Amino acid sequence: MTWKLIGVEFVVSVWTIVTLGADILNLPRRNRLWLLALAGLSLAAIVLALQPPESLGESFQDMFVVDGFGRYFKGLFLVIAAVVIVMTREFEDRLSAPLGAFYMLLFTALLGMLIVASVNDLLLLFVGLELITFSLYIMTAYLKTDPRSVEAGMKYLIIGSIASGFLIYGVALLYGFSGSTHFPSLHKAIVSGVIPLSAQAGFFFVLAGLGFKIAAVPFHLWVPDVYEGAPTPVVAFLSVGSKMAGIIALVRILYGVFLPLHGLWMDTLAILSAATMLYGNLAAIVQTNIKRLLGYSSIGHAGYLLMALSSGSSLGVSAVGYYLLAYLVSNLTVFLVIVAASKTIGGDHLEAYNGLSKRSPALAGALFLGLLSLAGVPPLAGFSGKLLILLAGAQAGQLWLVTIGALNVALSLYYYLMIVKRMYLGTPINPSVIRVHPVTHTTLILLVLGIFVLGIFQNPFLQQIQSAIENQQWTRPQFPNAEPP
Amino acid sequence: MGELLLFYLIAALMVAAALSVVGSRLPIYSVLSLLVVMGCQAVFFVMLHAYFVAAIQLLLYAGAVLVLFLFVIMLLQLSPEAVAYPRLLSRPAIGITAAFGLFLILRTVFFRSLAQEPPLADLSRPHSTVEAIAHALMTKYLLPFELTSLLILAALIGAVTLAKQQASDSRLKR
Amino acid sequence: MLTLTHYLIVSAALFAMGIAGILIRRNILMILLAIELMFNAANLAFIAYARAWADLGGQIAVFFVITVAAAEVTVGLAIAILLSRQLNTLNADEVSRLKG
Amino acid sequence: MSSPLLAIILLSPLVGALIISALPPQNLLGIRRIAVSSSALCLVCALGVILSYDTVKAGYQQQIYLPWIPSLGIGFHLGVDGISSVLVLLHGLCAFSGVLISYAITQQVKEYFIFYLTLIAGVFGVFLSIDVFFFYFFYEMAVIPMYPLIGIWGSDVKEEGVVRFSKEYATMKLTIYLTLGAVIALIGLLWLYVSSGSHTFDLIQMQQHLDNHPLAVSVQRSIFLLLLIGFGFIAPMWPFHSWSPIGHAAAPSAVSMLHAGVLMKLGSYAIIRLAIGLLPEGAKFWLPWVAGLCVMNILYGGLVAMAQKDLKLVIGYSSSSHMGYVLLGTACLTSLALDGAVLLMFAHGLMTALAFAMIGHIYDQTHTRYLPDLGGLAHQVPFIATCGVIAAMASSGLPGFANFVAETLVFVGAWDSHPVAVACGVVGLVITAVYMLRLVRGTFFGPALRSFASVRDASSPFSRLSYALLIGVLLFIGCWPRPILKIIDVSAQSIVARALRQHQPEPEPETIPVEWVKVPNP
Amino acid sequence: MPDIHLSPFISCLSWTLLLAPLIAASAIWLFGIHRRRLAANLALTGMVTSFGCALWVFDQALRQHSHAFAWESSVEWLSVPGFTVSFGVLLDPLSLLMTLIVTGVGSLIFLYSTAYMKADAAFSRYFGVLSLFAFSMLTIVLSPNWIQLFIGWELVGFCSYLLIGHWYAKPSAAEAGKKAFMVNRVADCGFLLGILALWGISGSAASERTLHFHSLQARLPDLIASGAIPSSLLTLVGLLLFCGPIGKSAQFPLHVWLPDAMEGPTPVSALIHAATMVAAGVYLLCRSFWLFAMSPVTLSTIAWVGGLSAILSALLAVVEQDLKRILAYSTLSQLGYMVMAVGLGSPIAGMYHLSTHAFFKALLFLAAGSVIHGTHQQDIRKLGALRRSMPWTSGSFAIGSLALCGIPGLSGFFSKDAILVLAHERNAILYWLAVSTAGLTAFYIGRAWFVAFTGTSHGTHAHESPPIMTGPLSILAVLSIVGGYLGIPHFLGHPNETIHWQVVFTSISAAGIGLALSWLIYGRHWLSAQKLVLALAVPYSFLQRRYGIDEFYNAYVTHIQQRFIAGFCAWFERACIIRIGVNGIAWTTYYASWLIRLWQTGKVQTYALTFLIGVLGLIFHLIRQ
Repeated sequence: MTWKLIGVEFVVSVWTIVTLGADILNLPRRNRLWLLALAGLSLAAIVLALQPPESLGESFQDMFVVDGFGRYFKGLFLVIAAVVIVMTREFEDRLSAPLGAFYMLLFTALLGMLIVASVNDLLLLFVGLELITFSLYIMTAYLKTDPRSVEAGMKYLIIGSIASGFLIYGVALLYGFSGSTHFPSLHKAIVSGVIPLSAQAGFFFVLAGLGFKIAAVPFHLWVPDVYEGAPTPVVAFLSVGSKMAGIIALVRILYGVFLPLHGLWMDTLAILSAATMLYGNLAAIVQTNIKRLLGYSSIGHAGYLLMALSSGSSLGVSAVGYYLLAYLVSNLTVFLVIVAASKTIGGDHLEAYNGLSKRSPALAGALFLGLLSLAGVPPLAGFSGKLLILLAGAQAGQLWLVTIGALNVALSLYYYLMIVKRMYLGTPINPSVIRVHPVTHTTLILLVLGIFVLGIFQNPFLQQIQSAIENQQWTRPQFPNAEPP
Repeated sequence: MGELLLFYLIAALMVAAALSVVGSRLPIYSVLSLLVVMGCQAVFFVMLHAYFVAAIQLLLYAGAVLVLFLFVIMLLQLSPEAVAYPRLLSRPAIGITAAFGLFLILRTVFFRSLAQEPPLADLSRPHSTVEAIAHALMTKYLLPFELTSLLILAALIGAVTLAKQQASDSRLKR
Repeated sequence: MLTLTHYLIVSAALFAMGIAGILIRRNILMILLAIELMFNAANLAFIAYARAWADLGGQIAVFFVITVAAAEVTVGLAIAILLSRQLNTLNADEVSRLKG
Repeated sequence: MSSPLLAIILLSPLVGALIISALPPQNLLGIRRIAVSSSALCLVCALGVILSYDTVKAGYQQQIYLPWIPSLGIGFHLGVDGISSVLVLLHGLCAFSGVLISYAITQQVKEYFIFYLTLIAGVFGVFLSIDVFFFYFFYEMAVIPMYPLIGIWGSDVKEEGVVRFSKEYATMKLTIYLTLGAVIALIGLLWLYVSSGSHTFDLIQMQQHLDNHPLAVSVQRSIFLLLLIGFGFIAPMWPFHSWSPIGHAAAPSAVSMLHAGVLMKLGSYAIIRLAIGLLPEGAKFWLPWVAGLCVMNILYGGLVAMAQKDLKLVIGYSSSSHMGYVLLGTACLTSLALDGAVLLMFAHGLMTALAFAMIGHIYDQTHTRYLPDLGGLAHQVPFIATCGVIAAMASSGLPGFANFVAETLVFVGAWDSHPVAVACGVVGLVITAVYMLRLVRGTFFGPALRSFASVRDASSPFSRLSYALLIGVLLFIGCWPRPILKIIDVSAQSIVARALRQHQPEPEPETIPVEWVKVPNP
Repeated sequence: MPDIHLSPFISCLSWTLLLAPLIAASAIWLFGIHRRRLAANLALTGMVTSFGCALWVFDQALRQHSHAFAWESSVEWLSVPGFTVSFGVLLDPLSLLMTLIVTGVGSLIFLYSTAYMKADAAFSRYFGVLSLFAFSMLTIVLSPNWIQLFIGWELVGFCSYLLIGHWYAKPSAAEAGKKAFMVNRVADCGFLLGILALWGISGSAASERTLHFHSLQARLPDLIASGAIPSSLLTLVGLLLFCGPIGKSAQFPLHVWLPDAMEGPTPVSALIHAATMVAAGVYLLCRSFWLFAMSPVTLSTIAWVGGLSAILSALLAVVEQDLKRILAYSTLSQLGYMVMAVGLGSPIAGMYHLSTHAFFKALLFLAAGSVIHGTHQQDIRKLGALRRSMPWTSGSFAIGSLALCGIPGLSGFFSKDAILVLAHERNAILYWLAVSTAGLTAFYIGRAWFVAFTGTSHGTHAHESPPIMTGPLSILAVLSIVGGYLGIPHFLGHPNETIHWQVVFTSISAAGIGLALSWLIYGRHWLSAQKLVLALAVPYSFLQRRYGIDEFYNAYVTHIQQRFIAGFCAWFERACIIRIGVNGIAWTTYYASWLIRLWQTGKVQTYALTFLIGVLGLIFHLIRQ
């Protein structure tokens, strides 16, 4: 057991207490709390960066594994959390409940995500996921006086609990099949023997539980409501972090454990992917609330991720890694603009965005680029991600799925452009200039830079991802029954 | 043979109680029926040689969770739900059908995979002693164990923050 | 002969009844209660399999499930209280402001 | 070999856009000067490219190669052959004169030029890329700036004062339409990449690979169809043309110039370069159908143009009609017709840019484009009227203009394989003359109207420069087409030869490489 | 040609001949657009240079065996493998004759224009276009191949468009220009197809395809003889090619543009619409006569179209009141003669008539221009007694008219007689048609003369034109008189023919009857014109409506072409493609979105149910076996 390996998680879990305590003790002023939170993240980042590459390994009797793949995503989680903290800073005067608790919950959720990134055991996965969702349940309902926030929290909790129920029941069935919840032993059992129906059912239950996390059709219905009702920083965290955690869990399970059963889940995932893409992008068209619209859009993006997952190839996993990175940058840009703008423009209704370009060219420009990147337009980040995913899909021979995916690009462009249209062609109700805080401004500039860099210079990042998954067992095609006869 | 008989008896009681949880109009009955379910489950745990877990089940579930439920039900003074018989193609009807379908599928799945299930192992050595469990929790399962503590902490702080009255909020706000 | 499958089928029944309860009850508290049934079904399956494999893992899993269930009830009830405070109802059908 | 001309062409507008974005929005002079100088630099380099093109060596020249994503076989590979060098020149001309025409823009000038220069760079990128990935990259990059350009600086299409198509509608339709086309083509390209098994997006390597390992005929046909439809959207092939006239009509004139002048050529260029260049069997199967469709383009487009009353709609539909000739030339698989098609792209681009510039001037001065409202403008704007007559004549294929040479080549080249289509094409020239003369007659001729007494001509040499440039090149090429045709022909020959080469595809079924073999459901 | 000794200058001069007007035109457009004198001088210099070169070459040709004279020089204008087009100069008797007419008559008319257009605001533009026209016409005339011919063909059409619409402020002028261009376009459509078809059949196994006149002539007969080309295809080619002359030489039924073209300035009508451009069709027929001659069907079609055009236009001229339009119909009618001559098998007769017609019709037009210049009036009913006020003009008009009538001794007599003789030999019906036309010609030109130049003045103030206008008139009058003695047929290689006395007698009597009738009706008022009109009301109104052909075309253009066909396409575009197709898909998507939205009921149990059904869907296939 090497404690070095869980350094990042350790820092983050310490910081849950630090932020809570700092708030109670009123050490920094309320409006300085975000600096404390950022300090914790920086510490965690430093620890992550200092983890020597050769220290990779497994801990807690193989329950927790630190590998390149996990480290890559841990880095992304820290970035997400940092941006969410910047958002929270913008948002804090709209949060009536104590801020310290909010940051604490943010850190517990982050901890859950970090755990999930390194998970090697179904039970740990369950606990990690629950840690994320519980924090998010509470954060969703954090605007206590806003009925919509409370309603969103309620819905999220109920559907989330159902998903947890299915997940844990599935874990139970898988445990029954292999006698262990440990990934390697499960994998061994799968490779070596006949897989009973009960284990297959368990697998699909787990799939459903994770489908809830990543907002795949038909486990997605909570998404728009929660996105609309929850505080915007939470929505950002939810849409990027929570989804990413779900995807990582899926990768770990599908590729680390169930890859030999590719034939079992490939088509299922492909169908789910198609349904998810179509549903998300279609339903977004008629929306009038920007957060709700982004909720549907995030469903659409889940569809793309599923497409890459269903390919069953290392290219698919690389594509997932790249896509998530691109999605992270673009989506956080969009949400940061929403947070920064919503206070002045009054609400999340699309009409409030009329003429934004005249009120704040910077915000409008960032939102423009973020939305176009989400749509997948070159030379922005989203394009590269989508292209990799479509390529992975095509390489897996799923041309019908690629077709649907490609057509969805055009479909999604429509509703993203509807927002652009309002910003650039609409006339503002109130032509006053929107002022943007320097911190937000700097973050936006960094994110937009990221959008461009990811859209143009794909190779360094792609290589990073490829080397991160290089040493995974799933990239070594070594299964005995995978050999051609 | 006696064991089998006991099993069927407890199983019948458990299913009946569960039905009552799902179906009774008065919330308080549901909670109390759940208590029965918990009890039956504890019996099953004992039958499966999981003595410590059985105790935890009774203590934690029956002792803490259900009390909490009762407390909230009292607090909110719930009225009995209006009886509405599910009509054909209404959501409850479809729900019941789907749930029954789920049961049937699971049943079929279990029967079909009967041959591949592990047989109940011979428990010659006592394996589920408190000590063994404690050891496992403190070694192999230390990480999830610590995480659950954070989970509980988060849930508690969250619940407190959420459920607190507005007046107290203003005091916290600085 | 009492086999594993006996327990599993009971657990399946419990699980199905839990989900049925979620679907047919109107009161949000009752929905939370039904969710407990689902978790219990999983617990039963875990213990049964643990018995079959003579493995501690299943029993430990039940610990975690119970903890999570308890936490879930805590948060759920807190939100339910907020809900009844804000919307004056606990009827799940009436909590439908967010839609479309 | 490693001359930096292509890189300069591609980067100059981007750098211009970057500099402009750093300038304060009040500094109109600086913004315009930077736009003009960056596009002028492009034009000069484009001239350099075409002048230095070695017709003896042929093939791709001035290549620049940077490995980009080696693991996927993607490289940043620039190069021009005869066809693309001509189109680069076309784009350089249109872009430069478009920037000059853009002096009429007075609102949000900074943003306008940023988007405009991005558009210019995107189109250059398509013509210069010989890597399929970057081809597509720039292709879509060129589509998107159209949205704000039309949406913000465009104008509604009105009839009798009633808005027929709003600019919001036009720009949304255009963007979605073109993106749809692009993604359909993308499906084809990905399929091609995967099924060729070449693991490279590099056009040259892919071509070599496909020469050695030709795809199965059925696969070629399917992919060709996808590419044809996808690129046909922007070409624009009937019946996928309806975005173009309305888009042109709603766009500000400089954007219409670039759009009708160059952007539409991307489609046919892509069909020539990718579809025909890589999929000979598909070409043999589908091109006769294209020949049929382009008759619809020519006749139908012309007839619809005849019924329009908005000047820009007339030119818009005429563009879709004229692109029919380009498609006809493309569809024949003879080097003569292909030469004609490419030259027609060039000539039509200049002609239509001229027409849109002229209409833009009229619209700026009179605030109407509605034919019944106009008349007698030759009294006030003799220079613009001259340009109008020249555009009309060039468009209807008057000898002396490059259009005539190109159309003749298309007809001659297509005569053997598609005489009926050629006959329809010749009839199309009559239709063109009908609506162009109607346009000239209705706008410029007739008694002077009092309401237009204050209308100003383009009188300064600077404002006449773009017109003069376009007309000059049209006339020069029309009078002396030999040099440019020689450049086009060396590349057209090789494309046609490749497409007509008799492949003997091996009957082995194409297997799609999946990294893990599927395990059957246990 | 080895046996011909040509001066080494001929290359230089022949290119100068072709390019001088182009250089003049470019110079005018570039530098002279605001300098009137410079423009006029440039144009005149260009034209006279050309004429001088033409004369010099003519001199060279006369020193050789004239009919065997041939010289060609060309540059490759367009060259891609499989298709080479050269641009060059082909000088042989035929083109030389035509060149002399174009440049000679052209020079006179340029000179005349400097005075006639003096007051015009767009003086420079006029000369610029006129010079361009001269170049284009020479391009046709000197063309060694079909493509160059087509290029010139189109360019003259364009110049004609600009010159007809010279006074574009006048709606009728603008419309007339448009009409001329359009009608020619329709004809050229067939012409171009003909050229393409010709190109299609011109290839043989041994040699590349070509459109060169000489190569074709050398190759095609062999190909036909070998059976490589079916005769029906040849007929088709011939007929398609004939479409060009129908349009350019304004034969029935595409004659409608020429009368309207009189909206242009009168010198333009003289040069383009009488002497040169409209004759280009005839020139083309003569140039490739061998090609048309290979298909009897084509040839007889040509003859009949010509004959019918001759008589039908002559009839129209009878009822026309506008002086220039009378001359225009007369031109149509005379062109009909020429076309008929070619159709009947004698291109030389056609060219002969073309030459003499160029002289006397240019004369008539310039005289008419002089009248218009002097009176600002061109309705003959409002003119009268010009004989006294404009003696030079009247004299030239009289000479031109007599030449047109075919009065013996004047140029028209010889050339028309050649055609009548030909018709007499070949086709009786066409012969009698031609004879009637001759009578009608005499009648209508007599009518014009008697109404406009004799009788009483209608109060219009008339004055004689300046010498710079009357000078060209005089020269042309002389040419009209002596045109028959210049030996034009001989120059073209035709042996002298004996006079066919019977035909001569018939034609003279027809002309005499026509003149006498017009004198009786309009000179002596022996018969009342009004009464005649009343008596012949039905045919008169039919003629006044120009056989209804214009009405038919107008109805076709406005109702069928514009409203029905184009309107239908525009409707289809809006209703089907945009509304149903594109917007339909957009709306479908929108409503699909709206429908999907209904799923999001906002009730959490619906979500749970969906979840459950989703799980059932996932695991259902497990129990399918």
